[in-house]
Amino acid sequence: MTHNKLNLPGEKIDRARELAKNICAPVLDFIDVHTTVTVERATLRLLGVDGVSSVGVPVPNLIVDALSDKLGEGAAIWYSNALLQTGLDQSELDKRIARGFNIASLPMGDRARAQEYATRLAQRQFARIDANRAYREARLEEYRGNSHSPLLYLIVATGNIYEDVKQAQAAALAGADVIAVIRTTAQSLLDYVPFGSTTEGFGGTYATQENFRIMRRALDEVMEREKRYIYQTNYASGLCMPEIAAMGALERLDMMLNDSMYGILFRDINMYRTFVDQRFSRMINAYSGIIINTGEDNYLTTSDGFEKAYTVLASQFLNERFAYAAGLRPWQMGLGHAFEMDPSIENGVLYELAQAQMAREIFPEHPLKYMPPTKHMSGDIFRGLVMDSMFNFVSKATGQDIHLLGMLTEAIHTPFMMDRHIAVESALYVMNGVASIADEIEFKPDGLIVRRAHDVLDRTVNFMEEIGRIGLMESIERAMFADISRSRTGGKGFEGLVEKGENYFNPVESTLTRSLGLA
Amino acid sequence: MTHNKLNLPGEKIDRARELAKNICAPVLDFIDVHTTVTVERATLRLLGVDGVSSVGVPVPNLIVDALSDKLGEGAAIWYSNALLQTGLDQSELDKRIARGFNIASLPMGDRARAQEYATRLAQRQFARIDANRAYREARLEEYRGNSHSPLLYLIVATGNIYEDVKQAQAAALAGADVIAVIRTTAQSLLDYVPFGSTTEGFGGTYATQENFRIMRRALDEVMEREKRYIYQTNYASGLCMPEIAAMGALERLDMMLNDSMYGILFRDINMYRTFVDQRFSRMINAYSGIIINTGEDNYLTTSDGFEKAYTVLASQFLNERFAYAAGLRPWQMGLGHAFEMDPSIENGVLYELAQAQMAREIFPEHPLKYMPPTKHMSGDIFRGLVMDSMFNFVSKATGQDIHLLGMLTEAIHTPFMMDRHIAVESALYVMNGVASIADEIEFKPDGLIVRRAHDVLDRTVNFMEEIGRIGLMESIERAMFADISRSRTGGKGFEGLVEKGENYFNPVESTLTRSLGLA
Amino acid sequence: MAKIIKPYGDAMDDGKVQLSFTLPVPAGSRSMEAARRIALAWGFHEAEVVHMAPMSDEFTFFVVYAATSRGIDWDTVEGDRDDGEKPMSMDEINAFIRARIGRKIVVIGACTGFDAHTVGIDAIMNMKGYNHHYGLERYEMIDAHNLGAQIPNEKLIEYAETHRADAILVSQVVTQKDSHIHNLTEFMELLEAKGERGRFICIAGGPRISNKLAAKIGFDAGFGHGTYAEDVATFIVKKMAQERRT
Amino acid sequence: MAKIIKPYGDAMDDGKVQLSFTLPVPAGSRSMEAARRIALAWGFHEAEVVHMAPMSDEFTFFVVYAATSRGIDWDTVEGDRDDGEKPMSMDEINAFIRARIGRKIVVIGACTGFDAHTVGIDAIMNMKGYNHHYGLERYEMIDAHNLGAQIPNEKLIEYAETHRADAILVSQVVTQKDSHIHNLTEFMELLEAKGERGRFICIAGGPRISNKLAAKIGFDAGFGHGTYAEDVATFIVKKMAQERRT
Ligand code: B12
Ligand code: B12
Ligand SMILES: Cc1ncc(COP(=O)(O)O)c(C=O)c1O
Ligand SMILES: Cc1ncc(COP(=O)(O)O)c(C=O)c1O
Repeated sequence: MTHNKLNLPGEKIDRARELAKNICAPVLDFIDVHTTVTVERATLRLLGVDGVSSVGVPVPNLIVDALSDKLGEGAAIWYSNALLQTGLDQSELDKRIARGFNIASLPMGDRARAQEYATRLAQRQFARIDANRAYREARLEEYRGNSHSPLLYLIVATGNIYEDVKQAQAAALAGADVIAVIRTTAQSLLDYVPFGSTTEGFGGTYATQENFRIMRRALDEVMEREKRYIYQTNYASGLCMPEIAAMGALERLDMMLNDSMYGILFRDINMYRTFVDQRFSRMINAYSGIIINTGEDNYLTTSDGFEKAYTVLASQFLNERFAYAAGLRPWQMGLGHAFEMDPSIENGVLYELAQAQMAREIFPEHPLKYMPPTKHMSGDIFRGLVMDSMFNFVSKATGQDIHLLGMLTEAIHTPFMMDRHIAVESALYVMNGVASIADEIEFKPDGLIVRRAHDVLDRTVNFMEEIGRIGLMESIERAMFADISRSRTGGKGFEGLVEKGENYFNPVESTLTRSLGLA
Repeated sequence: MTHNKLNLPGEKIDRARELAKNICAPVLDFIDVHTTVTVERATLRLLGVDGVSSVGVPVPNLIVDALSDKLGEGAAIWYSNALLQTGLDQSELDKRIARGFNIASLPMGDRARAQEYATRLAQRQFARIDANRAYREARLEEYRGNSHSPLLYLIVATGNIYEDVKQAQAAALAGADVIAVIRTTAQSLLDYVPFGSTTEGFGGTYATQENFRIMRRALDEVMEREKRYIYQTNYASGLCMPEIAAMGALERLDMMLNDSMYGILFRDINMYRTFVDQRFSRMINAYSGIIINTGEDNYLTTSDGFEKAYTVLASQFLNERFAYAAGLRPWQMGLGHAFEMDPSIENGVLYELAQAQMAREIFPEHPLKYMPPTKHMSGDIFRGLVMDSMFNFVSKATGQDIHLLGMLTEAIHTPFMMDRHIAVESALYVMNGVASIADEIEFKPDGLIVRRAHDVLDRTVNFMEEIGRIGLMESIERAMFADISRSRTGGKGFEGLVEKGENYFNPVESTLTRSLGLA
Repeated sequence: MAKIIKPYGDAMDDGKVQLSFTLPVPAGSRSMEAARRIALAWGFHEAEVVHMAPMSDEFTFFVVYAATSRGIDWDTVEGDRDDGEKPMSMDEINAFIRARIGRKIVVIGACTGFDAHTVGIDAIMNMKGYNHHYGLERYEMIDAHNLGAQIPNEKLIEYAETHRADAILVSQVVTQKDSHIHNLTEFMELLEAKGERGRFICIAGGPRISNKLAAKIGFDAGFGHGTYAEDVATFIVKKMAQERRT
Repeated sequence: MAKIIKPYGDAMDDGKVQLSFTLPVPAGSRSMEAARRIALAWGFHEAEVVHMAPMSDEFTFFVVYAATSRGIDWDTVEGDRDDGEKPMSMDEINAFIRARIGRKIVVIGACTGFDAHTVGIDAIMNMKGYNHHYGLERYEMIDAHNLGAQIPNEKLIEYAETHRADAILVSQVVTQKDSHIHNLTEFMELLEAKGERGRFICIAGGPRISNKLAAKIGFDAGFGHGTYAEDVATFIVKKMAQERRT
């Protein structure tokens, strides 16, 4: 399926990977010695901390806020210390914290005992994650061969988890393999994760642990009826990316939107904060067998799809490098790209074909996530449907893995149920009609498809050489990605960045590091 | 563009052409010694006969009906004899005939003089046809490069020539290169051609010489505005195929639906009659530089598109053979085929691709006419639009020449103006997006595309061997085409078949034979 | 209590509808407003013209999304036929005929008038059938005669008389200018003029034929899009048994 | 005399319209009839349900073609703005500012509230512009400041005050739950509360913003889909000249 059609020069690809390594190295060094408020909150969640205050502040936030300057030691030890000192069981302690009890006010007891206790708490949650992973793998094995290829990925975005459930079930029955619940607008800018089930989102539904659970149950129901595994997806992204990764791990989500730079560029989140958060969130994803979906598609919504194709590939190399550094395996790296070329470009579809095939050949083991046309979709739903059809064709022709279905109403509203139905039906028609095409066609050597791919790769390497020279952070300041400039100390959440203290302790991190072989 | 991708065995193709020659030979022998009422009426039209009786019977019909048993001598000489005997000029004579004058009642005078006079009359009309052809060629040269490739072919079918004009102009402005005016239902079963401009058709508009003229003027107008030649198309088909060919030649039509067997199979017209008529009509088409469109697409509406693909190819070989025998050049042979595979077939689109490419390679110089999905179109206009898009894709990918645009409402109604608009817009998008694809892709040797083409060719040769053994007429009786059986002496119009007499004279035929090099 | 149903976009009763149409005016800001206004005139609200495209100097194409607050009462809606009733299989039908009628039944079919579409009637009658459902010719206990297309009504009736038909099947595919209604009505009038309406079970079919439409014209039943031979045969044999036409 | 316009399918005034919608009922003969009935209830006639597809056990999708006899009077339709008025070019605008205003003008823009869509406001303001139409930053006589997205209304107004803006451009792309209307209204209320409405020319824009909507909320103008910098700039400079804001 993924045999070589483009004859891309291996040494260029190797060079790009080497550059990615060099580019990421100083950032990884920085990451190693820092933690953030949300990393610590995620850690607490993975010790089993739960609950919310009467005004809706989650217990992990209460703890981390209370610890303030003690956070450099890690939150875990202070939490286990509180359990030991008070003799309360976890849920009692959490309730007391929710009512205002400040664990930082307790003196630190025997650190070794507290560490050991915290490690045990972590193990309990890891056991749950292990069980989730085993369950997923068993079902995938049981229903092997019943999924579509590529996986058909559909979004729901009603704002109300109970409406979402209806639409998600209908979508899955119609043929969707993956259901992504779009988050409410601006949740990425909240520095906490809302609690409980929610019915009032805006352009999407709050990502909460309870909502995850409700959707999981609904999708499992369809899975059993259809004998087809239904992947659940959400966003480990924004100011709480590690916490959402933790929640996803606990509730058996299967995929997470998770990008090493999206928050910086598209949400104006501080870059130091994002780099630290993305690594911890990815370690959790890696451990729980979650596939990440990176966000390269977003680049082409602000810059030109033809001109800036190389920024997508460069970002894929960087996302890949950061992902390796967090213990993700290639099969978990759903690198993103998109069909976003101006439809008036002559041979535009062929250039898309070239780029999609290029991604396929450069990342042969990765479950590439291919995004539909969005920017050039218009109120002309009929032309939009045809554009989506060419996208479906290109995806099948180049053996993509995760296929986000385009909606004919993309430029108008978040999908109606019937829009989704039309999307699934037409994708199934096209993909069935050209089922074996990836095996059947070859490209003319030195034709425009092959040349386009070579050209994008060349530009990518040049671009990355430049980044290598000036450094990643400087490149972001210079708007080299997505035509967006972000300053090092600007952006949201900078204040949540914390240097690790000498006696920093984090049993979740150490378990992850060890079991992912990152030590 | 049309280089070899399928590696089809040349000797099989040669064998099929040889078989076609053998199969058609006895039919051509039969044709040579017969004429029909409509051949004679077409001859009269090409001597300039025109007009209609008060009850709407065309003058050519009045003459031919009156001649009855004298028809074996050809109508031309009796008409020129009448001119000589009465001393009337043509239009006066035609008017008298329209009022009831019977030219057969006049004695035959000097045959040689009458023949010479008839020949002169024919020359006058041929001069007009020559001028038409020269005009077309000059405009095509002037606007060379401005047409789409493939030519985009759209139908209009309001029943009212004046509404047709509006819709045709809108279609041409939107991008159509070819406008076909669909005929009113059952005109093919009329053994005369209606007269004058008409506003009351049923599922189409009467083909009349005046309607041809009105549409020609309207299309020339758009041609000048758009600097793009707009081809006009009608049907030289049914019981009056030679007469319509004559009218088309006189009014500068550019294409004609014209098939050697369509009338037999789909209109239950007698086979002897059809064979004789098609040859004469084709000679006229050949002379006037008209491109014929054969009707192989129809086979797949009554039989299965996957199973019976070979009947299409066999019919193309026969149509080609009959066309050569009538003096048509390859560039005039718009052999038909269609995208009619059941959309639920896995790899169905690839099989279509295989067949379209096969037709391309077997008939490299012929302007292939590719028909859209019709049978499997349903009320699901959205899926229909996607099917049409894959058809558009396949057409561009295989370098077809004349591309009939599919309508998303095919299963519902004859096209609304907006349906046509959507069709043009989406074809232009797809064809622009994959503009160079025919040059860019190769097929895997021995893959399913290549194997499908070889298989269809094999079956075609076997099928034609069988026809060769039993004869074409017998094959038609045995329902070997389109699953439809027609008996030799059954069907409409049999009574209009006439054996040529010893002193049969036809100055139109002899001019055609001579100038087409058929003697 | 009435159960009012309304269109569903992405929330219950939001009333969302997609429309597309052409207006005979040139494209521009004014015609965009005209498209919105006409949707409001049809009783929609929140009408949004999401696309406008000129098709010529005089005609413009529009796509509109709008909402309606007008629903209908689901409890008052009756289907064209009972959704619950399942047809018998070919074998069951043959057995039913043997048991309840006791002889082969004769069914004559044709596509009438100028209508040349044979595929539909063939799907019902020919041996091979359609979509893996055998046609009536394959039924052991049915003597099926398919006359094909473009058959005049007179000829069809005459043939039915001579062959002592139990049921006549009339196919009509072309519906332009209501030609199907004219043809079917003419058929009924002819039959009634001859005083023979009671003699045959009369069934109409075609992609745009509904049971209701057929009944209104005087047929015993009408069958539309997606019909198979067993649907028709089940109807015929049950009706024959019920009316004791043995 | 009123000029009534109606949809055109393939003949003048045939009133043909295509509709698609979902009903919250299971697919079947009864819901097919419900789809037809609801189209009739909306005032259409000749409603034909050409497609029905189940989307789940509870929801069914329909495509309907129908005809309407209700048209509107073309003579009463007013466009969102005058179709005839053409914008000036960049050079003409610069010249106009020099001649009629005599100084550089200051334009501040942002996408407000939680709305993160910068591409639209960038298209109007950024140097490179959009579709080969330069943005305001490129205009010699315009001092353009693009604050980007997710800017609170307060912050935008403050910025406009400090930089002595002549015009403020507000972009709103997200329209769900009428968030654009809320945001734009809040902006106006803030400005009025400060008594500064008269100080700035206020312009709203976004794919679903019309001139009418913007005017209703109190803006001087609104610009929708397909706007270019010169459209906005033309409006601003003419208005400034007219109101003698020099
Ligand atoms: C194939 C076809 C043809 C073929 C017909 C070949 C043949 N021997 O049948 C050819 C190419 C000859 C043809 C010609 C024309 N066609 Co035509 N054709 C079609 C097409 C593509 C498919 C029809 C079909 O075969 N469907 C498959 C069968 C199985 O479905 P069905 O007919 O609906 O039958 C099912 C049911 O309805 C039911 N049924 C049908 N009859 C009966 C009878 C009984 C008793 C029962 C119980 C059930 C039953 O059971 C069947 C099985 O489920 C349709 C478009 C489409 N996709 O529907 C246009 C279509 C029907 N044709 C159309 C037209 C206008 C014509 C022409 C008049 C065009 C012209 N001006 O030349 C000509 C002339 C024909 C004429 N005089 O009637 C229009 C009709 C528009 C309308 N609503 O009035 C259509 C819709 C295309 C279009 N959009 O313009 N056509
Ligand atoms: C690109 C894009 C994004 C990018 C934005 C990147 C960026 N930095 O701008 C990303 C991926 C980040 C994004 C995110 C979201 N998006 Co978004 N996005 C789009 C998309 C695909 C294209 C928009 C675009 O760039 N158009 C091109 C520009 C040039 O056109 P324009 O904005 O209309 O601007 C023109 C005119 O309107 C006018 N104009 C615009 N502003 C102004 C201002 C003034 C003063 C003037 C004079 C003129 C003017 O001039 C411009 C040039 O002609 C649209 C779908 C589509 N095809 O339209 C969805 C779309 C707008 N997004 C949508 C949604 C819901 C979201 C999210 C809320 C989804 C979620 N729940 O996460 C998020 C969150 C964003 C938020 N908080 O606002 C919906 C909005 C639905 C609705 N009607 O409310 C859309 C329609 C997609 C959909 N069908 O769901 N999106
Ligand atoms: C990686 C990533 N995270 C998050 C989002 C969603 O945006 P928000 O930040 O509004 O959650 C996207 C959207 O495309 C994305 O690609
Ligand atoms: C060769 C040919 N003639 C004629 C027709 C049109 O049919 P009619 O016989 O009704 O004119 C077709 C339609 O497909 C055709 O292919």
